[in-house]
Amino acid sequence: MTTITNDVKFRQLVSGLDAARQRALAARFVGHVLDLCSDERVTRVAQVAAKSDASASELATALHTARTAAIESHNRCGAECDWKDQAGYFVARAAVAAITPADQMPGGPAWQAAVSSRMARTCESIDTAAENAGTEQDYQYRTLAEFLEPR
Amino acid sequence: MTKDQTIGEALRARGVSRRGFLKFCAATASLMALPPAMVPKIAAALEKARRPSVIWLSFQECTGCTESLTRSHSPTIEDLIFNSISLDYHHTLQAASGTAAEEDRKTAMKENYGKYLLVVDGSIPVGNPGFSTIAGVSNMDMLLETAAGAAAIIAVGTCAAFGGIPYADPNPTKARSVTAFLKEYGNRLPNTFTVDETGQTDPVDVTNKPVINVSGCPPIPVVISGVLAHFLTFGKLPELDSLGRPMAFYGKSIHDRCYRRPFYDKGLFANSFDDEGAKKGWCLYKLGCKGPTTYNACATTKWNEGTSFPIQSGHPCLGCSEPDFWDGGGFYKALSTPTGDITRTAVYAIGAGAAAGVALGALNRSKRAHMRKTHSKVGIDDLEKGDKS
Amino acid sequence: MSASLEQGIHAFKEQIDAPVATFFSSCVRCGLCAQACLFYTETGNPEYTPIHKLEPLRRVWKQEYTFWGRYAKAFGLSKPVTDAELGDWEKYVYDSCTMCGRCSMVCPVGNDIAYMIRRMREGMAAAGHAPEGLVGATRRAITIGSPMGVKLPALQAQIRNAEQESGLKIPVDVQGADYMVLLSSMEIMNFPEFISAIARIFERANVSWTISSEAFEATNSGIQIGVSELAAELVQRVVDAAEKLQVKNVISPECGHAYFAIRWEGPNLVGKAFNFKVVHILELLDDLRKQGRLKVSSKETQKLTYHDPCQITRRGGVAEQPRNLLNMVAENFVEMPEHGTMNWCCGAGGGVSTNERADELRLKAFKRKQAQLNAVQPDALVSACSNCRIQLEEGLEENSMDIPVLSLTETIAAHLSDD
Amino acid sequence: MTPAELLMWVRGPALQFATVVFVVGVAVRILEILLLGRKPDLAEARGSEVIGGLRTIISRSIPDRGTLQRSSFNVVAGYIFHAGFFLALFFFAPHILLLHDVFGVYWPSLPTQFIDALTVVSIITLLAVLFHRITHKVMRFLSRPSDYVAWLLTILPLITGYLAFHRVGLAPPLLMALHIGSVELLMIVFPFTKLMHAFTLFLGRYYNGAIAGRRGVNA
Repeated sequence: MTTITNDVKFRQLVSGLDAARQRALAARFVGHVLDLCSDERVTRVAQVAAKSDASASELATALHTARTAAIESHNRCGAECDWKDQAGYFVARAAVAAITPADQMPGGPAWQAAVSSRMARTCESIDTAAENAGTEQDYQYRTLAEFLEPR
Repeated sequence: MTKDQTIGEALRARGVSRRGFLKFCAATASLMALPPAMVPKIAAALEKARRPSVIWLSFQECTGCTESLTRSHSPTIEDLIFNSISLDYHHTLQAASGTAAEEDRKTAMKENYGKYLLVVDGSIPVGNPGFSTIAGVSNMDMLLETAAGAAAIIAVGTCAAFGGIPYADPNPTKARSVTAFLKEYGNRLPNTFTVDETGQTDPVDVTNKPVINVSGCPPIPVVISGVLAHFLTFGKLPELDSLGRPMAFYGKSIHDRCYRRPFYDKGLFANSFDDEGAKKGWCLYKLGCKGPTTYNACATTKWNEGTSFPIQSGHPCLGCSEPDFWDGGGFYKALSTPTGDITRTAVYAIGAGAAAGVALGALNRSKRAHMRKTHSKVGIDDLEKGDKS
Repeated sequence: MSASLEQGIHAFKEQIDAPVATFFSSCVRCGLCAQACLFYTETGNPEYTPIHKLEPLRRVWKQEYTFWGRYAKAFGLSKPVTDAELGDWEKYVYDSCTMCGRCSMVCPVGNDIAYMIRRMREGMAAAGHAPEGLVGATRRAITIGSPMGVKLPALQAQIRNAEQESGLKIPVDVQGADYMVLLSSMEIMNFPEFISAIARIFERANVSWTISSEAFEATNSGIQIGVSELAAELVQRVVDAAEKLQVKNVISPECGHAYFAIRWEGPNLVGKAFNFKVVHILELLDDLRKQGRLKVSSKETQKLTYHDPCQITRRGGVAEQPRNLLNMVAENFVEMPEHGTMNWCCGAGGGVSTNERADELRLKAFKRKQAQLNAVQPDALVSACSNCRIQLEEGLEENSMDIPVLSLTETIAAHLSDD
Repeated sequence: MTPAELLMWVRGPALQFATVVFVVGVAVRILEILLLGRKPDLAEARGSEVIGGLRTIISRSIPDRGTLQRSSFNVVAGYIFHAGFFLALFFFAPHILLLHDVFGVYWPSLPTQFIDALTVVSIITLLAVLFHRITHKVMRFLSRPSDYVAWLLTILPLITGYLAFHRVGLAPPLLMALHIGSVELLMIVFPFTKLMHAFTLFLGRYYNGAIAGRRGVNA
């Protein structure tokens, strides 16, 4: 099983996948950080992303819901920041990335979902001051590795 | 020429042909802006009109009006009129003098009581009866006395019409125009009133005696003859404007009829009396021409039998047929320009304004400096009002 | 001493200067400024006419600084400014004004109304009539260092994240660097990709830069609320950090009022000229482009248009740089009608977005931007202010317009050439 | 008081009084403004304040396309009656004569029929401007009594000037007196109303342009 140790390789492998597989992989990334987001709409979007046989219209509506959820969870500029909410915002953004058609998402849905998920985890670390640097990244590397060579 | 001849007889006696007479009536009709159809009517009326008795009283005047009206080189229209009227009293022209002259006047008044025309030139000083008298009789009394029997009064010249030069500021003699005098003293009894001599039985209130103002300093000769002809033909006064002047002659302003008007419209003006503009006959507005606000017939009828008129000879119109033209702020300054020295005033005002401005500005600065000095720092806790819960 | 009417009037009197007096003397009440203000055009409410928002300040000027006004006041003929009136005026001076300066560009007699609103807020705040949201944000900015309460650990976490993502080291507290980068809280929280974007750009263009751990906050809610002392304190922190690190330039990030606060108001607030230059990120990127140190290997193909943040373009003077950069990185860049220095505001600047009471009005004002966008129908909208981006995203979402809003810097970073 | 005497009074003492009030008033107002001064700007300049300021004094006379579209009436009507008022004031022959009396300078005049027509157009435009101020919700909302006073004082000289030129209605000296009197009224009230913008707009535009010019923006 190939082990991935740095982002350059990780990004290479991920963007090499076709749209459907990227969406499936992205869904797993989002799934891992789903607990950080209290908005159940995002959960539903993650499920649709995970469904390999999801219809185009299903995906489109899910994308719309995801976008609305992401924007609604914006932190008000100048308002007291709540990193827990902010984590939820990044999970929603990860869901948006996962569900967006490959050609419209620069860098590819999987990679963007990965990035947003890591940011969600960072927000959690800021909120709880827990030391979890790199944990999300390692999970993503392992997930990719398993994804490429299923046992 | 005897007194009871008609005008027609008098003219024929002087060898004026029927055609000449008709030509005169046509000219008068056109002057009076009457339709040509009126010519035969004027001719018939003048033919049999008795020569009117005219009493000419000269009060505070310079005899300029008489000079202008009686000047005639060739047998002109004025000449025919003057010879066709019986000028019973004119102390400059009549041969008689002293008490004899006064006798003539009294007899003319008695004989033509109610029908004679009273021509007045010169203003009437009311400051003191002694300022201007004729044969010991003050102008005031003489006017009151003579006006009683007059059919109408013709105030000839700006002095009689509006007060003229005697009336000009400061008006030492308290001169009055005929109209003003009558309005003020019309119902007074002349001191010279004697019941029987003049056939007057009781004093006549002359306040509302009809007056025609033939203003101008002097007025245009043909205007007087036009007015007389109109009176003889129609037996009543011609149409008058708001200042009592015959509309036919004073209806239009010089400016409206001025031959230099196109230059005014194009903005071409003479800036001095001998500059290029003046030589080219441009508009004299900048040299104080009062044409725009002066009503008279100079620009059309012109003077000296149509030879010229002031503007044509290169001099701005003085506005002599208008009231108070002497006090118009200077003949060589346009009527619309300031009379005083505005520039000097403006300069003083700038000085005063600057001083006041600097003072008030300094006040502003010190007030704001004080505000900034007593500025109390606004900290983070000073953003809520004390009472705000 | 707590806020009060006297404090407010006192502050008004301090703020009157020759320009303010000139402007109040010149206004002929022609209403042209209303036609230039999106809060009027989108609501049709004449009360939002810009010059009307200054009415209390005008009366203070008239009663205190003109002979005729003082005279009338002495005889009780003038209408004094009351606390209730200042309360009413909150919705004009704060809720419906972003200080975008568009009215100042159209006034036929040259009145700089935004200049006066900024001064009037000094009195409003001192009188205790600043909106709650802004007061909170300013308190956090002064006490914690960021209007949103972003502390250093949060920044450090985002920096670690950016380092992972870009694979580059983010220099913090590097003595003697050429450029000290400031970040707005919104970027640190909502758009952390900005940090990795500038890291990769600066690395490719080998720019020596750093972030100061003592003064990383770019925003300045002091100038938004209208309290110069607090604004000065915030600026002083940046000056101290810059002088301590002996940097030659301070970079103002993709934030509108932050640039205005440090670049144009900064020196006047702290009372002395800076011994470093203040550069907007777009100015630096354009300089790098000119020097050939910033090259892209690919271009955006989708149809792009650019929203000029008011404090950066109209009131900041950074107008051509974004165009030069966009022409470099986009194949199909089209301008919106009435762009550049005459651009319409997004509706959220000048503290309006921080003011909850103004939410409904803010989204209604967005309709003006919607009209501009409808005229161009872009595939994506690029801008250079994170607060604008939030407002634009919310506005587009509200009107179900599916247009992604991109940061110009991040877009450039995405197309950086690898050689 | 006969019309001639009224005219003499209006050309004499009244004009002196009006000149004093006007000049002192304007001087005081301008100095009250200027002496408040402006703090020097310490921010490093990108462009020149002076060039920016002078440039805006001219450029602000040209409305931007958006303003022209949204407030075309204000712009067009404004230009017409201002142009009409100033052309009549500075290029009508008798006015040039008057100004020569005060400033001692001559310049060519425009044909009177042109000025006459222009005055009529200006009067009609000013009436339309009043209608617009009353009916347009923003302008009605903003308007104060002094706006209507200023409007009246602006239209009166044009109307009385037209009548005085054509000498219709009343005796010419009276018409002339009314015309000069209406100008004096305008001069007396001038420093106390928005008419001051005739002077302060240059200062205002300069400040606007300078503030923006320093930042490299053409205001």
